[in-house]
Amino acid sequence: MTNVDIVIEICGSAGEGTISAGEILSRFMSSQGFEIMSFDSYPSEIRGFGKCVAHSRISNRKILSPGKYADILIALKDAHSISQLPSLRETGIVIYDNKPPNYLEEDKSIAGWIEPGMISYGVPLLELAQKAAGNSRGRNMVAIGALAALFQIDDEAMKASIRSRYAKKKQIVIDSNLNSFQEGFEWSKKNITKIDPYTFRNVRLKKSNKSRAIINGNQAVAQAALDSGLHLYAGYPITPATKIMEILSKELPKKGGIMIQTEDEIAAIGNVVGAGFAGKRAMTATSGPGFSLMTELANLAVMAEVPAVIINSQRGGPSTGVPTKTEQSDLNIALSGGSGDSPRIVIAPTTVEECYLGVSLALYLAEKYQTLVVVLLDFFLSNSIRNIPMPEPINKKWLKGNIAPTKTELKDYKRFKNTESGISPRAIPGTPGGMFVTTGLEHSEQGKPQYDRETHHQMTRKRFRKIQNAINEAPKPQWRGPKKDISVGVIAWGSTAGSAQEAVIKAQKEGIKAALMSSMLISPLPADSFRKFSKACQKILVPELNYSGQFANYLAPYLNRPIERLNMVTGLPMSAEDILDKIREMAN
Amino acid sequence: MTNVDIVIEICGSAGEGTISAGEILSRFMSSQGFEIMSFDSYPSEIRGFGKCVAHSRISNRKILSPGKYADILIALKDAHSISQLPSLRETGIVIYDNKPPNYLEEDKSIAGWIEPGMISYGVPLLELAQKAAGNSRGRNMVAIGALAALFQIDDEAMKASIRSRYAKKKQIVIDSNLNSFQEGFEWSKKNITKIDPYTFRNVRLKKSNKSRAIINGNQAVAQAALDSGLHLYAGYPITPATKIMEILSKELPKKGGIMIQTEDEIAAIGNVVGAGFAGKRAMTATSGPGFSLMTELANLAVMAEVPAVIINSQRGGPSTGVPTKTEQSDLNIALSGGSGDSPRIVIAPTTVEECYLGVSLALYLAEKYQTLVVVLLDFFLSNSIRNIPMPEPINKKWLKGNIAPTKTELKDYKRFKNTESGISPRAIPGTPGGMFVTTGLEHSEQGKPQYDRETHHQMTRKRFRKIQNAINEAPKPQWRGPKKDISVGVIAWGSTAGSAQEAVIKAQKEGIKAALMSSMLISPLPADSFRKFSKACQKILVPELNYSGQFANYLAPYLNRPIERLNMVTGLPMSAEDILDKIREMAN
Amino acid sequence: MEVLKYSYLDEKIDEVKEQGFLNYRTSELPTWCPGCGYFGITHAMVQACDALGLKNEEICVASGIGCAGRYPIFMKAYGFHTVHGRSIPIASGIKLARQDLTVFAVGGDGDILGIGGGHLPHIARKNIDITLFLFDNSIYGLTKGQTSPTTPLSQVTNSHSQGNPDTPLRPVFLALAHGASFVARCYAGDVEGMKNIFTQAISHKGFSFLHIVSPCVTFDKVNITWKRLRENFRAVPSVHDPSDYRAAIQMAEDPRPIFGLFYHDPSRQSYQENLRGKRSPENSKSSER
Amino acid sequence: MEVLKYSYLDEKIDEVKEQGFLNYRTSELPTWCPGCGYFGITHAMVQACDALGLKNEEICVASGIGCAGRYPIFMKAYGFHTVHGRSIPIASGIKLARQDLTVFAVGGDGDILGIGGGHLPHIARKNIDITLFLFDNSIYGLTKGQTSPTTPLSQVTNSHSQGNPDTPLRPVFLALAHGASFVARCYAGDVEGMKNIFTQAISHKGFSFLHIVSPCVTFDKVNITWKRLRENFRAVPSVHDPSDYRAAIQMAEDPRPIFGLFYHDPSRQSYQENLRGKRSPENSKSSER
Ligand SMILES: Cc1ncc(C[n+]2csc(CCOP(=O)(O)OP(=O)(O)O)c2C)c(N)n1
Ligand SMILES: Cc1ncc(C[n+]2csc(CCOP(=O)(O)OP(=O)(O)O)c2C)c(N)n1
Ligand code: SF4
Ligand code: SF4
Ligand SMILES: [Mg+2]
Ligand SMILES: [Mg+2]
Repeated sequence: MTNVDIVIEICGSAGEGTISAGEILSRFMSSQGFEIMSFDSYPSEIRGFGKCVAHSRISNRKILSPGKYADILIALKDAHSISQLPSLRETGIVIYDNKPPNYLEEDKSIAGWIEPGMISYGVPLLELAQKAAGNSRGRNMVAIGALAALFQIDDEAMKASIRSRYAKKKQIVIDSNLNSFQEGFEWSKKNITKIDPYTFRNVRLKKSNKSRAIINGNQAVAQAALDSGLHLYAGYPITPATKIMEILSKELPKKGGIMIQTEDEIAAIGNVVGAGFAGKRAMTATSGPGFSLMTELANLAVMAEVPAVIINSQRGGPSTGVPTKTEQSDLNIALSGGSGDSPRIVIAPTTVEECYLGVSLALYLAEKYQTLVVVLLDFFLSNSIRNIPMPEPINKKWLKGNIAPTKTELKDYKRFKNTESGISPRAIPGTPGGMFVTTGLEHSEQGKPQYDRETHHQMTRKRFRKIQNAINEAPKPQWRGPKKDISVGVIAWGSTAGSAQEAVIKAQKEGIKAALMSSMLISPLPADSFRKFSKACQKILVPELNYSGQFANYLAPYLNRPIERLNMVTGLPMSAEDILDKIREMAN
Repeated sequence: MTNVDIVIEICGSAGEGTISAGEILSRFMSSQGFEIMSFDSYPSEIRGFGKCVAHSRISNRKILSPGKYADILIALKDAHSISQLPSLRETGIVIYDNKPPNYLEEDKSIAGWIEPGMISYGVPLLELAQKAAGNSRGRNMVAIGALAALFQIDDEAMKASIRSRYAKKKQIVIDSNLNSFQEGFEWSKKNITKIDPYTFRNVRLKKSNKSRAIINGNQAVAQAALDSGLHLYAGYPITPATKIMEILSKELPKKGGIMIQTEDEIAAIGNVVGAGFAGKRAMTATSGPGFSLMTELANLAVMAEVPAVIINSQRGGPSTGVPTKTEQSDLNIALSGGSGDSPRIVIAPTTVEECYLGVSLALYLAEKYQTLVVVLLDFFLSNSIRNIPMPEPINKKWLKGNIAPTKTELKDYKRFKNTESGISPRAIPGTPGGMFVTTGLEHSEQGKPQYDRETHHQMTRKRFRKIQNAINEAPKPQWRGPKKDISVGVIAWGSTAGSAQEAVIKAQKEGIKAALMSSMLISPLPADSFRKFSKACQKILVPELNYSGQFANYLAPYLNRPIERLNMVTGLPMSAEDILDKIREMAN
Repeated sequence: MEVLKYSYLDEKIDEVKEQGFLNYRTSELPTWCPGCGYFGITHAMVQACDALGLKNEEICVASGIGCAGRYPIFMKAYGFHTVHGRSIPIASGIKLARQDLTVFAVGGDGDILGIGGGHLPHIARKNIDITLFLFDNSIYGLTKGQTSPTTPLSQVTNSHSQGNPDTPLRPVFLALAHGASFVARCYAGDVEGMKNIFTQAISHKGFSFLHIVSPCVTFDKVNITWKRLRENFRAVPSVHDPSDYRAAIQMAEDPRPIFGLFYHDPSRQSYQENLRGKRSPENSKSSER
Repeated sequence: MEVLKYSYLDEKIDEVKEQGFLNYRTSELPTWCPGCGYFGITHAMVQACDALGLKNEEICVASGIGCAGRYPIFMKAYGFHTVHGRSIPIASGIKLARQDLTVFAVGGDGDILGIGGGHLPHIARKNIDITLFLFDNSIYGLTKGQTSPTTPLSQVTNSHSQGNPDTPLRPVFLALAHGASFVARCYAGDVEGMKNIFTQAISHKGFSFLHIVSPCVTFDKVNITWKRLRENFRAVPSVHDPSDYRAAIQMAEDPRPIFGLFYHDPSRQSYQENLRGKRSPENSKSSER
C-alpha cells in the first residue's frame, strides 16, 4: 500500500473540453475514495481561444492547498501548455499530442520545450480522436484514456464515470466520448513504455470517502443559505458569484423562498435590507465591482440596525480587474467600505467547509446583532471543488436570532434602547404596538432623527459595542503548532490559510518552530487571541493575495510590532511552497 | 493697546435670523481689521424650530481654531441657549431676552440657568424689536445693538455694515434692521452697567486686514478650480458640498467651462472620468453618501489611468448620518474605497487657505499622475469663514500636467508603458496616431485586456509606484516645535490640525515638550517625515474626529508603535482645549 | 375640492383630532415649511388608510431622503427612512419578505426620478405590489432649491442661475412606458381627490404609481405654485376609460396638466402571483419583437 | 438585405480588407462566438464611419462591460472600455469636454437598461450629442446566459430555470418617452440597413438612440434567433414621417418587431447649444403641467 499525492493539470483552449475533462477526472477519483481539490482557471471572454487549465490535486490523505507544482501536465493545446510548463515539477510528466508533422507550427510544439529531467509521453490525440469519432472533439477523452493506461487507473470504472457525466446527452455523444477514451487507453497500453514512478494502484483508501458529495465554495454557500432559513435572495450576476444566484433560483422556491434578479447591485442590497427590516432572512452575493456599489446601502443597514448579509467573492481588482482570477483585495472595503464609522461583522471562510459554516453563522449574526455581515470568499474558494464531508447540520441556535421586545418593553418602546450589550429588542413589522421609524440619520433611542453631540457619540459607541460579543459566538481562532518560543508565526486569512497550514507543517518537519494563527471571524477581531499569539512569536508573517497587505495593515494597530508580509497578485492561489520559502528565509 | 481674542456665539431657532446676525458681526469685525474664524451650526431640516448657533472667534492675532468656549453668548431663544450654556466659559457673559413675565414659560428662561461667576445682561429684545419695527423679527439686530453698546463697538461703522448687508433689500427692511439695532444700542447704553472686562476698543489692528476677502472652504475650492483651468464640473447636490456646485454653475461658464448637474453621483464621476480621458480637467464634489456611490467609477480612473478629482466634504456618518455636523470619518474610503488594490492620491487641507492650494494641487497631480485624487474637506472646513489672505496665485507649473508621447513613442505606442517612474506618456483623443484603448480590466502596455500573472503583478506595482513621486511635489509635511526629545508628539490631519497646533503652542507655554506633525498629503504618505518625527517622540497622539481612529490606524503599519488616540464624534470641531487636556495627561 | 385647507395640518390639529385621523399620525410635528404641499398629501394618506381600515402595524412606509423622505417620521406605522433614491428597492424587499403588509414607497422628484430613476422601470415591469407616492415639487427641497428632473426648462434655481437647460421628464408618461399597472396624477391641494385615488391605488394588487404635484413654497415662487396650479387644474375627463392604455398615453403627452386616474389594469398579475406560477401569456405590455 | 453575410467577420477578413473598411479595425480578433450578431454590427459601424469619412483619432468609443462592451477593443479609435452600465455618463463626459470629437456609447441590454438604466432618461432629455449603440441580445452574454431586462417573459435562462417572471422593457418606447431626439431600431443581420441608419444617427446633432436587435447564438436558441428574426422582420413603413412623434409612439407600442427610423427631430438643440444660450421655448418634449 502506498500513499498518493499527485497534482494533474489539463491545459487547453476555451472550447476544447479542458474543463470537462478535469471534472470527469475529479469525480472519478472521488468515487474511488481519494480526496480531491480541483480548481479551474479560464479567461473571462465567452469565446476566443484563451487558455484554460483544469488543476486537480488527488491524494488519499487530507489536502490543505491546491499544490503549486503539477506532477502531470496534459497538453491539449501546445501554445498554452508551453506557458504552463513553469508550473510543472522539475521531474514532472507531460502527456502531449504527438501530431503528424504537417500539423506542427514551428516553436509551437511543446515537445521542444520539455526540460531534461521531465518525462514526456507523446500520444496522437488528434489522430485517435478522429479515428474514434470522426472529429477532433474527443481529444480530451483520448488524453484521459492515456492517463488511465499510464497510471493504472481502472478503465471500466472510469468509463462508468464518463457515462454518468454525459447521461443526459444523446447516445452518440456518450459513445464518441467512450470510444475516444478507449482509443487513448489502448493505444497507450500498447505503445508507451512507462518510465515514471507514479501510480494510482494499491492505495489505502477510506471507503467512507466514496460517497462524499462533490461541492465547491459557491455550492456550499447556497446550501448553507437553504439550510439556514433564507427567505429572500436578491442578486445581480457577476463572476465569481453568479452561480450562487443560479442555484438559489432553482432551490429557494422549493422551500417557499424567493430569488429575485434585480436591475443592479444597489437594488439587490436594497431588497435585502428591506426584507431584513421586515423580519426575514435575506442575502445577496456579488464581487468587488458590485460590492463597491452596495456600500452606501450596506451602511444604511449598519446605521438603521437592520440585518443584511453580503457574500463577496473576491476577484482581481481594482475596477473590472481580472474577473476570472483569484485575489484577496476586497478586505479594506469589507471592513470599512461606505462612508463614516460603520462597524460591521466580517467573516472570511478559509475552506469550502467553512463557506457553509460561515454563511449560516452570518445569517444568524446579522439577525441577532441587527447589522451588516460581509462574508468574504474569493474566486478560488468559490470554484475550488472538494469532496469533503459537509459540516454537521447547522447549529440549531443559529436558526433563530432575533430578540423581540417584551410586552413591558413595548409599553414605552425604544427600538434603539442603548442597552449594556448594545443590542436593542427589535419589533418586526406586524407587531401591534411596536411601530417605530428607523433611519439612516443619527437618531434617538426611539428612532427619531437627532443631531446633538451626546446622541451621535453614544449611538456610535453602541453600534461598535454591540458587535463585540460576536467574538464569543463564532468559532474560536485556530492556533496550530507550538504555543511558545515560536520562531516564525504565520497569520493567514481566507483561502490562504490552507496553504499556510501546509507550509507550517512542512516547516516544522524541517525543524523550524513555526505556528499558524487564523480566524474565520475577521471583524470584530478576536484581538486577544492574536495578541497572545503575537507575544509567543519572534517574527510574524502575514501572507495574502493582495499587493498592499490589507490584513497586515488591519492587524498593525492591534499588534504594534513589525510584521513581515508576503503579497502576491498573480491571480493564482498562494501555494504552500511560496509561504514555506518565506518561512525558511525568516527563520534564518 | 490691548489684544483681543473673543468668541461670540449667537444662539436661536432656525428662521430667527441667528445666522445672519453672526454673518453681519463677522463681516463687520473683518472690515475693522480683526482676524475672524466663524462657523455656523444648524439642523438639517429646512424648517422646524431646530437650534442654530453662529459661532465667531475674533482676534487681532492669528487664529488657529474656532475656540471651544464662548466668551459671550447671545441668547435669541432661551430653550436652545440653555443647552448651549455648557459651551460658555465659566466667567462668560450672557445677553438674553429680558421678556415681560407673561411671555415666560417655567424653567424656559435662561436667566434661571446662569451659573455663579457668569455675567448676564438682560435686554428686552422682543419689546425693543416691536417698538422699532412693529414685529418680533428684529430681535437679532437689537441684540447686536446691545453687543455694540456693551463692548464699545463703533455703532456708526456697524450700521454701515448692516446697510451693506441688506443693500439689495427694500428700504423698509433696511430701516427696520437699523432701527432695531439702534434701539438695542441705546437701551443698553442707558440701562446696563458694564461689569465685565471685555472690549473691542483700543486694539492694535493691521490695516491690511481690512481689505481681506471673506471666504469659506467651499468658496476657496471653487476659486481654486476656476484659477486652475477646470473645464468640467459635474455634480449632484449634497450637504456640505452643494455650494461648490452652485458657485461653479455661475462662474465656470464665464471662463468657457461647463457645470453639469447630473442625475446622481455615479453619473457625476462618470462625466469627470470621461472628460479626464478626453484630456480636460474635471472634478466633482460630494459628501460621504455620494462618495460611496462613486467608488466603483473612481477605481476605474485608477485602473485605466485617467485623471479624476473628487472633493469629499465629510459630515457625520455612517449612512445619511448627521448631514450638518462635522466629522473626519471618510478617510478609510478616501484611501481605499472601491474594490481591489487601488492606490490613489489623497489630499486633506488643514485650513481654508489649504483648500485653495489643495484643489489646485489635486487638479495638477491627477493630470500628471493620471489617476484619482481625493481631496478631503469636512463640514467645518467647508463652512468655516475666514478673512485670510488668499495664497499666492497658483504655481504656474501646476497648470499643465500631462505628459504627451513623443513622435518616436507614437511609432510603437504603448499607452501604458511600464516606465521607471510608472508614468506613461498619455495621448489625448484627437492626437493622430495615438489611438489606444483603455480598460478597467487588467491590461498590457498597449491597453489590451490581459490576465496572465506577470501582467497583473507588474501593472499593480506600476500603479502603486507612479504616485510615490507626488511626495516630492506636494508641500512638505509641517513639523512644528522641538526637533528632538519630544515628550508628546501630536500627529494631526485635516481641519483638526489647527486646533492641534494651538494646543501644542499652549502646552509648550506650560513647559511640556510638545510638537506637531501634519501633512496635507495623506496618500502617498510622506512616511520618512512621519517616521523621523515618531523617532523623536516619547509618545504619539493622534486626535481626530472619528470613532475608530482611522488616521491612527493608517499610520500604525508605518510607525509600528503604540499610538495614543483622541477620538470625538460629537459633530463639533475638535478644540485646542480638548487636545491640550490629553497632552497634559500624556505628559504626566 | 378645497384648496390649502389642510396644507398646514398642524395648525389644525384639533380639527383633525375630531375627525379621528390622528390614528395614523405620530406626535412628531412635521418639519416642513408652512404652506408646503406635503401637509395635504399627508392628510390624504391618513384618510385613505382610515377609509381602508388598515391596521397601523401592518403598514410599512419606506422613504428616500429629502423633504418628502421625512414622511414616515410623521406616520404611525412601521417606517423606514432609508437613503436617497432607494425607497423603491427597500419597499420591494419589504413586500417580497412580507406579503401580509401594506407597503408604501415615498420619495421626491429627485429621489425617484433622479438618483433613484434606475429602479422605476423595473418595479413597474415586475409589478411588485407596492404603492409609490412621488411627491413632485419640481425642485430639490431639502438641499435648498436646486434643479430637479422635473424642474421646468429655463427656471432659475440655485444650481442654474442662468436657468435650467434640461428638458424635464414626464413622470406619468414614463410610468406608462415602463408598464406600470396603476398610474395616476394627483394635486396636493385636493385632499378629497387624493384620498380617493390613494384608496384605489393601495387596493390595487400590483405596482401603483402616484404622481403628486405639490408646490414648494420656499424654493419655487414662479412655476409650480398654488396659484398657478389652481388656475390650471384640469381633471381627467369623466369619459376616460382607465383600462384604455393608448388613451392614457395620449393624455400623458398633453402639455397641460391633467389630474386623475390615467390607467388601471386590475387583471395584470403581481410579481408574487407570477412567481407562484399563475403566469398568463397576456401578462405583458412588452411589444417589441 | 443579406443576412449573416458578415456575421462572422474574421473568417471574411480578406474580403473585408479588399473593401477597405479595415481602416477602422484593430488587429485584435473579436472574442465573440462564431455567428454572434455583434460581428454584423461591427461591420456596419465601420462602414458608417467610412461613409462619413471620420478620422480615426477623432472618434471616441466608450463602452460598458459585457460581450457588447468589448467593442472598442476591436475598433481603431480612442477607446474606453469602462465599467458595467456607465458608457453613457463616460461618453457624455467625453463629449462635454471635447465637442470636436465624434462620440459613441456602446453597451448591452443589461448594461444600458439594467444597471445603467438610470442614465438613459437623462441623456435623452439633456440631448447630449452622442450616439448610443444598444447591442440588444435579450440576455446577459458575458456572464453566461442570465435573464436581461429585455428577455421575453417565460424564457428559460440560467438565472430563471422556471422561466423569466419579469415583463421585458421596450427600449424604443422608453427612448421616445424620455424625449430622445433620434430613435431607431436596427437588425444585426442587415448590415446595409444598419449602415444607413448609423450614418444618419452619427450625423444627428443631439442624442441618438440605436436599438440593435442581435441574436446571442450561444445563450438563446429559442427566442431572438437568426431564424425567427429573419422570419418576422418588418421595416418601418415608407410612409412613416420620422418627425411625427405620435406615430413613432404608436409604432413603438406595436407588439411585432419593426425596424427602421422611428423618430428624428433635427431641430432640437443639443445640450451644448442650449448652454450657449440658444434656448428656444419649444425645445421641450415635456408635456406635464
Ligand atoms: C447619495 C446622496 N446624494 C445626495 C444627497 C443629498 N440630498 C438629500 S435630499 C436631496 C434631494 C431632495 O430632493 P427631492 O428628492 O426632490 O425631495 P424634496 O426635498 O424636494 O422633497 C439630495 C440631493 C444624499 N442625502 N444622498
Ligand atoms: C458592477 C458590475 N456588476 C456586474 C458585473 C458582471 N457583468 C459583466 S457583463 C454583465 C452583463 C452583460 O450583459 P449585457 O450588458 O446584456 O451584455 P452582453 O454580454 O449580453 O453583450 C454583467 C452582469 C460587472 N462587471 N460589474
Ligand atoms: S423646502 Fe419646499 S418641499 Fe421642503 S418643506 Fe419647505 S416648502 Fe416643502
Ligand atoms: S455569448 Fe452571445 S453575445 Fe456573447 S459573443 Fe457569444 S453569441 Fe455573442
Ligand atoms: Mg423635490
Ligand atoms: Mg445582452
